[in-house]
Parts: sequence; C-alpha cells; structure tokens
Amino acid sequence: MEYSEEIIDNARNPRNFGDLKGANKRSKQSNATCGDMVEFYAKVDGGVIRDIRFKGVGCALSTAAASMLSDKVKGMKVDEVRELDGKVVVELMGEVNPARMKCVLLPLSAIRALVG
Amino acid sequence: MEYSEEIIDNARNPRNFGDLKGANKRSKQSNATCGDMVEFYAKVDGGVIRDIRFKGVGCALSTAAASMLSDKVKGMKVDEVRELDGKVVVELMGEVNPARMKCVLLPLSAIRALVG
Amino acid sequence: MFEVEKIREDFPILKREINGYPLAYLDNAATTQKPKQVIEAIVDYYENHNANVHRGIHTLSEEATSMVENARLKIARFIGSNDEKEIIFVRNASEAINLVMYSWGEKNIGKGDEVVVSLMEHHSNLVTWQMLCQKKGAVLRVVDVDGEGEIRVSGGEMREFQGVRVMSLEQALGAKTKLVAITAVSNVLGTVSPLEKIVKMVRTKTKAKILIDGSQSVPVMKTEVGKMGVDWLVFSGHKMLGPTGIGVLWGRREILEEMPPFLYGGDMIGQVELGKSEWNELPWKFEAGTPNMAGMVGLGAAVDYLESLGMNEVWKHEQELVAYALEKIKGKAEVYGAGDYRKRAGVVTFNLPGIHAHDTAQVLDGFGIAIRSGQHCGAPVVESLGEMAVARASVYVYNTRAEIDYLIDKLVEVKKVFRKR
Amino acid sequence: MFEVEKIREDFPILKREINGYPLAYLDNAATTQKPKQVIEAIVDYYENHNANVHRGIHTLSEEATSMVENARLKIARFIGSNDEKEIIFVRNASEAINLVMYSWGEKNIGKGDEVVVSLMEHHSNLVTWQMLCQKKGAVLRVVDVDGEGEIRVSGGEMREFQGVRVMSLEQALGAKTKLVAITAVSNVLGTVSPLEKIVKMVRTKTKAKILIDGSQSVPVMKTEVGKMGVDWLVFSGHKMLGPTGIGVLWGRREILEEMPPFLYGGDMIGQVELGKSEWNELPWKFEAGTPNMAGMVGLGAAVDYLESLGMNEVWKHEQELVAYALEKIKGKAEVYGAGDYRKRAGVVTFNLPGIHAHDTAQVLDGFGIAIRSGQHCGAPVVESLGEMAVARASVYVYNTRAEIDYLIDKLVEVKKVFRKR
Ligand SMILES: Cc1ncc(COP(=O)(O)O)c(C=O)c1O
Ligand SMILES: Cc1ncc(COP(=O)(O)O)c(C=O)c1O
Ligand code: FES
Ligand code: FES
Repeated sequence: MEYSEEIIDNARNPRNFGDLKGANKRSKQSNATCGDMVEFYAKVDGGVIRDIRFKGVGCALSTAAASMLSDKVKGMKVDEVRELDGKVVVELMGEVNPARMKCVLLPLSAIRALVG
Repeated sequence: MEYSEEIIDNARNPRNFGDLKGANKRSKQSNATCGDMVEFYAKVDGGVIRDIRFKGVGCALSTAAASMLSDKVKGMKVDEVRELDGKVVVELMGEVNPARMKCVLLPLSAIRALVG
Repeated sequence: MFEVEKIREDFPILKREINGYPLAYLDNAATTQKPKQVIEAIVDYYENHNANVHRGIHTLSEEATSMVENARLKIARFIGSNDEKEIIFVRNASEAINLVMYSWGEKNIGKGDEVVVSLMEHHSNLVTWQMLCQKKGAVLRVVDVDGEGEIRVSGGEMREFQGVRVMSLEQALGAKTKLVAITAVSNVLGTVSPLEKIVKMVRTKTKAKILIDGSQSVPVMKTEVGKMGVDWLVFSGHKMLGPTGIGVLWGRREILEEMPPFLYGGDMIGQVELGKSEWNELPWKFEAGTPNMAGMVGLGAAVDYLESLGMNEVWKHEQELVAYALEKIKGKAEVYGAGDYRKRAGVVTFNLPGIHAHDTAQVLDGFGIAIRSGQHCGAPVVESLGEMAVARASVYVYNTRAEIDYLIDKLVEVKKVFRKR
Repeated sequence: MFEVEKIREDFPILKREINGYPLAYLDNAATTQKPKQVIEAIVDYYENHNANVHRGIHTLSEEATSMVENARLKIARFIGSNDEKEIIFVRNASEAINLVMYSWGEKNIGKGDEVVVSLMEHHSNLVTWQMLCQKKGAVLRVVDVDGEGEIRVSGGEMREFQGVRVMSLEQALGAKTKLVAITAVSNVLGTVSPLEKIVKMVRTKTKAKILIDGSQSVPVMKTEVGKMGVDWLVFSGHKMLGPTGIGVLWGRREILEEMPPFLYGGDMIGQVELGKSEWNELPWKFEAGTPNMAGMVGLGAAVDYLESLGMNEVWKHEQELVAYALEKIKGKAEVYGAGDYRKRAGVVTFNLPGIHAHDTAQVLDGFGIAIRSGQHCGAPVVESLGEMAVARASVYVYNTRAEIDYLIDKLVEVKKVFRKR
C-alpha cells in the first residue's frame, strides 16, 4: 500500500482540527498497542451533526482518517452515522494494509461512540 | 542391531537362573519405563562371589545380559566387580542400540548393588 | 479419489530402505510422516515469506501474518468451528491439556472437587490432572475400561486397581464433578470412545466441563466440534501429517474468554506498563511470544492435504486396514482391545506369547518394519491388560494391505528367532 | 572467513523483491532469516528420518532421537556448557521465562519477596514477573535506564515512572531480593548490559537467583554460561537463523534438579500409576509431549552455521555495521540509545521528527526496506524515551553497508512525503 495524495494531504493539513466551542458531545478513543489517541467534539442538534472537530492522534493514517471522516459526517444525521462501518473508511481512503486497519478504525470508533 | 546367536541362546536358556539357597547377598532392580525387573542372589565369601543366580527380567536383552554377566562375575573378587561398567556389557554382548542400553544395564546395576 | 499408491508418491520418506528392506512404517499413532506438500509449504515459508507476525508493518510481516491466520481459519473449518478465534496454537496436545489445567483448572478446581478421567488416558491427560488434584486437594476419579478396551459408561462393579478405585462413568460422576477429561480414541488400543453417550450422561448428571483428547481421532475421523457439545478439544499436528512443534487447543469462545492467560509475554498483551498489563483478545491472549509460524503454515497445508483426500475416505481406509489386520493376525498373536473393527481406529495392539514387545519390535525393525512397543505413554491400561509392555502397529493414509501381509509374515520370523529349542 | 556476499548466497529469501525493489531486511531483532543449510536440515529430517523420539526401538526413531540429542549437545557447546542435560528445549524465550516462573517462581517467591527487573525488559521478562508478584503478594522492583539506554547499576536518583518507583540496581537490591531477571541486550535500543558488574553486585549484596534474557545477545556474541555466574539463560532459535517454534532454557544443573516439573505429559515421566507418577531425569523432566524434533535439528544446523562463521566475527560484523549506521544517520533522524557503538549490538532505533514510526516503516516498505516500528514489546522503555512508538533497524550476518546507505537515502524520501507544504 502506498499513501495516496489525498491521504498525505489530509494527514499534513487535517480538516476540522482543533477545539470546538459549544460542543455538546465528546468522545475519546485510543489504540493500546501504539498509544495513539483521538478526541472528537461535536455539536449535535435535531439529530444532526452540525459541527465536528478533533484533536490528538498520531500516525498519518489515523490523522487522515479522522480528517476525512469528520468532513464526511458533518451535516449527517446521527442515525446515519450510527450505520457507518469499516467499509466507509476503506471507501474514503482506499485499500488499507491489515496491520494498519486499527489506525483507520480508531477515528471511526470514536465517532460512533460520539453518537452511540 | 541384530541379535547374535549367543544373545539368543542366553535369552532362551539363561545360565544361573533360579533360586540360590544359602545366598547372603540379594539385590533387585527394575526399569521404570518398561516395568521389567531382575533380582540377583549371591553367596559372597572371603571377598569373592562364590555363586550367583537370578530371577525375573523381561526382554531377551536383559535376560541375556543377566545370564552372561552372572557367568562372568561368578568367581570374581568383589573389588573387581565394583569396577565393572557399561563397557563390560558391550564387550560381552556386542553393539547395543541406544534405546536398548537400559535393558542391558539393568542386570549390571543390580550386580553392582549386590557388592556395593 | 483415495488411491494409496498415488498417495505414497507424496511421501518422500516411504522410499527409504531400513536394514536393506523397504520401510514399512506402522508407527503412525506415535507420529505420522509428511507429504511433500507440507514440506514444501514450510520451505516456501522460509524461502519467501519469513518474518515475525502481528506487529510488523513491512510486506514480509504482513505476508507471514496472513499465512498463519489463514492456517488458523483452515484448521477451524477442518474441525467444524466457524470461529477461528477459537483455535489456539500450542506445541502439542500435551501443552494444550496443561494450558487448560493451569488456566481454567487452577481457577476452578478446589478442595473436594472431582476430576474424572479414564483408565486409558494418555499420560498427558492423566498426570496433568493427577497433579492438579494433588495440589488442590481435589479427587481424581477413574473410569474403568471393559474387556474390549472400551470405556465403561455404566454397569459393572467398582474395583481397585493400582491402589485406586475404578468404576463406570455413571458411578464416577457426581455433584462434585467439575471436569471430565476423556480421550476420543485410545492410543494404546485404538478403541473409539462412545462420545455421544458420554457427553449426554455428563450433561445430564453434572455441570462439569468436558475436555476431549482428540490426538488420535482428529487425524482419522471427521470432527465436528460444533456438534460434539464439549468444551475443549486438543490435538497435535505431527499426528496428522503436520510439522512437529505445533498443536491445537480448541475451546468454546465463551469459556476461552473467561479463562485467564497461561503464558505471559509478547503478543498476548494489550497495554503494558511497569505496574500493570492488559490482555490481548482471543486467540492471541493464549499465544505468548513468537509463535511457530512455519509450524502453523505447515499444519494448514496438512489440513489441505487431508481435505483433498476427504476425511470420510480416510476413515474408510483406516477401517479397511484394521479389519484386514485383525483378520490376518488372528491365531498368530495375542491381540488386545475391541474384536469388532468398527469400534477401533487403525491400531492393532498385540504380543507374541513369551516374547517381549521390545524384542518383537527390534526383530521386525531388522526387516524394515517400524512398530512401537512398550507402554505407549499409557502405563495403566497396559498394566490392566496384565502386561508390562505391548507391541502396536498403527496405520495411516499411506499404508497398504501388502504392508499388513508383510508384518504378519515377519511375526512368524520373530517367533522363530525366539523359539525355545 | 566472513564474506557477506558469500553468506548472502546462503539465504534464499534475500533474492526476493518487495514492491519492485530488492529486499533490504533490517528487522533481525524481531526474527532472522534462515540459510539453506537450516532449511535443508529440516527437509532432510522430514524426508529421511522423521519419527517420534525417545521411546521407539525402530531405526527411524533411533535416528531421530540421536539427531535431536546431538543438536542438544551442539547447543550446549555453543553457549559454553559442558553438560548438555542443562539444555531444555522450549518454544521460545517467552516460554522459557514462564517455565522458570511456574516451576521455580511458584515455589520460591512468597509474600513480601522481591523480584528485580529493568525498565527495558521485553514484555516477556516483565509481565511474567508482574503476574507472579501480583499472585504472590511479592514486590516487583524496577531498575532504571540512563539517558544512554544503559541499565543504571548505581548512582542517580530514584524517580517515579508509570506510577512505579524506578531506581539503580544498587538501590533495588536488598535482603528480600529473590530473583534478578535482566536482559543481556535490549531489543528496543540494542544496549549491551554490563552483566559482569550486575552479577557481581547481585552476588555480593544478595542470595538472589539470576535469570538472563539472552534473546538478543546469544545470536550475536560468544556466550559462555560457564563463566557468566548466572542461574538461567533463555533465548529463541528464530532470532539466530534457526526455525520457528524452538527456544532454549539453560540452567545450572543443581537448580534444574531442584525445580519441579512445569508441563506434564509423555516423556517427562518415569513410572506412572493411576495414583502417582515419578519424574524423568533432566532435561526430559521439562519436555512434556512430543517435542519439536525438526525444530531441534534445525537449531542444531543454525548453530553449526554460526560456528562456521565464528561468533567473534559475527560480533565484529555487527559492530562494524552499527558504527557505520550511527555515523550515517547522524543529523538525519533522532537516534535513541548509546552514542558509543561499542555499547550496542546491531540495532539503531530512531524517529524522523514529526513522522510516526509506523508511517516511516510503511513508506520504507514501499522501497523494499523491512524495519520494525512501534513499541517492540518494550512499551515502558519506549515511553521513557518520551515516545509512543519508535522505528528500529537491526542487522545480522547477511546485512551490508550498502543496505545501510540505502536505508539512509530512503529516510530522506520519507521526509519528503510528509513534509508540510
Ligand atoms: C530481549 C527479548 N526478550 C524476549 C523476547 C521474546 O522472544 P520470543 O518472542 O521468541 O519468545 C525477545 C524477542 O522479541 C527479545 O528481544
Ligand atoms: C491419545 C493421546 N493423547 C495425547 C498425546 C500426546 O500428544 P503429544 O505428545 O503430541 O503432546 C498422544 C500422543 O502420543 C496421544 O496418543
Ligand atoms: S499507529 Fe497508532 S493509530 Fe496508527
Ligand atoms: S525392555 Fe525392559 S529391560 Fe528390556
């Protein structure tokens, strides 16, 4: 697996990175074996994610996944977000090595916990 | 390893087999893993093995070894018997497979215990 | 299609000569030979893919990881599990039993509790529980074996043997029974245990867990853990065409989840700090340190090979040969165990009158015939036959009727050698 | 003679291409590749000699037995023991440590006793003792590592790390110390422990036993257990050109004699009755069940191979490459551990600023370079470097300066990929 342009771009310049004032949802997840961590903040209103931001993470893949996922779920209905699974990450990011799946699943599980 | 004529002969018709009346030494040994057992009886007098007999044992090799060894030590000085080691058995019996060494060493260790 | 002559072509060692005779390998209950497909899988692993698994990002590590996890999946399917996380790789059946003893047994067996085994267990499935019972003040209850070498499920008298009371399974089971550890097929006699009856009785009468020693059954019979209704199954790769140093503990997921780890170290761990650690998930929780990667891959290839033959065909072949052997040996030796071939795997246990089993084995070796002799790590059942040692010929997929004929012929020679004048 | 180009010819896997580039295998601290001599020894075992060992009378069983016992003898000589009964075959170093924990530790470590380890132990040599201490109410005392990644023998301040006090060895030792378990070479940093000083201090100040984790030292340095003055040494075959699934516990005979068995089963037993059993003698007392015969034979062949190179030459090669690599990488990455190459085996641990070690490893893999990244089963020492993950390149007998050059070149590419615009 090679990193795509888009992954590299999202890793270098993550979207929706930083604090979110007035967030009413918060969720933090970490990967035991690499110690990396991501924390999401969201404004949820009327069953819709109005805004979302994140902090933390470590590697390029998890950062890019957090960035791309946050873009994707912004404006989505909470009900729809609950349905997201590993497939959506692979759709967004392309093929991911098995050894790195945990990287890209970390932000997903944090986002799902957010709306869980 | 093939059984020699002499081994087969000693196994079929063991010398010095049976009880020994008036024995003043007795020694019994067994092999844990095959359960076979040999018991020697001897008349020792003036530091010399005057007579020796044995009972028990199981396989052809241990029987032949008991037979041949008993013949060998009959009339020997106790001091000399103490010096006997595995080599004497191999001299008597020819080459023995490693897996069967325990068979031929069983009577030897019983005889050594007898004079120990 | 099951064509023995074609199968034999796959096993390089069968071309060997022993003492000037072609090898007749009839010691398969001890360990089996390896087809070139298994040897090649090992070589391919080392020549093209070798790397440490699970933690590496690089290509070789990913390849090795996917090869061993793929082997795990194959083995799960082979024994009828649809959850490959239930397959724990160990060194051999002995280690698998010890794993259950140290992990589950240490935690769940207490003073006064009872562990039930049979008189014909392999030492691994006997001594391990002896030791646990001794340590915990628990009681080992031993199920007797009948004259046909079958586990006595019910009926019959309690008797004393080796200073221990032995009895029927029905008598052995009680409110305090915590574990029943029984072999599916005896390695000494080849008798097939009536597992369905046993499991039903244990489940009806107790809340005990059931461990099945499949060392002799998994290699020759279709295994369906999903239908067996037991808690653990153990077996060794080397007895089913696989490499040495690899074996399997299968357990129901719920019970494996509850069990604490056994060996500690790399790979079985989640987060580690100086003061505390967290365990990895199944199956890795039980696989500490760098695993036997080549062994896993080789066992996967062995399973492929067996499945290409078909396990029903394998069993048919065993049955055919054992029926033939029993028929042929009749009157020529004292034969132990079930008279009805349908009750036994491909094992024939015998003695020539007045000739020690080790001598029989050694003279046969002079003719290129490899059989085992002695107690076969099953001293109690051998002693219960009234013997100190027995000879055992055991067949597998590559054995032929001609080899049985040859064995029987040479038994006559053995008798000649030792005939009293 | 030590000619790397000739050595490389012996390793089939080195001909592989990864992502279109020739493989540069720099993950040797995780596991090493196998020369054809080792692969051939395994194949020869399976194609010509395979049988179960120790109990068989027949020729194959005798051959297999003499092959594995011959391997045991070679390995004893290789590590400077003149008593091959002191060599216990296990699966890997992790199992060896667990064996000592379950057998010796369970018996000898009680409430309030102290076990001393270092902060840079591999998880196998940390978690195992953590668990024993937790179970027994004993205390785990942790020796700190200095800024150079060396074990702090004496001096320095006690400090708290991960909620645990860490200190110098001198401070850690006391009247209650029962065991000191220390690595000879760190797998994370490659630093060589000052074993002579450590052993002397332990022997002077305590009656504690000493266990040395030789997983990273035995493969690269001449080992002389006779002169080390320790009680146990553990190592894994797969890290020294040997097969997977085989490792060694060496122990002084007196201590092994006193230790109760660990795993129960066939082969480790003398006499067995339903009510009691007796143990076999060393080393078989600790080798339950059918052993990894092919693994033993393969490790014997690996030892032959290493001895044909000469362990002093092997160490010289490691030193040469690590000195070269340290020189080359300077200024291009943050490097951890000893600055003086003489204090380290062939391991270079580093990070590229702002780039996660896993990303570094993955981009390098795109160029055919295999390095490891993460915590290397040594989470505490990685965290003590202030990192969550580090990258590690580690060399062995077949690595070249050209491969180091190639790695350094490609580090520049990695930086380009992730450079902020
Ligand atoms: C220092 C050290 N100790 C112990 C181990 C554990 O070895 P294994 O995984 O072969 O049990 C390793 C290998 O990673 C190591 O480097
Ligand atoms: C019925 C049975 N159980 C357990 C074992 C032990 O297997 P291993 O020696 O591979 O651990 C054997 C093999 O001899 C066996 O036949
Ligand atoms: S390496 Fe930790 S999340 Fe990717
Ligand atoms: S087989 Fe028992 S002594 Fe020979």
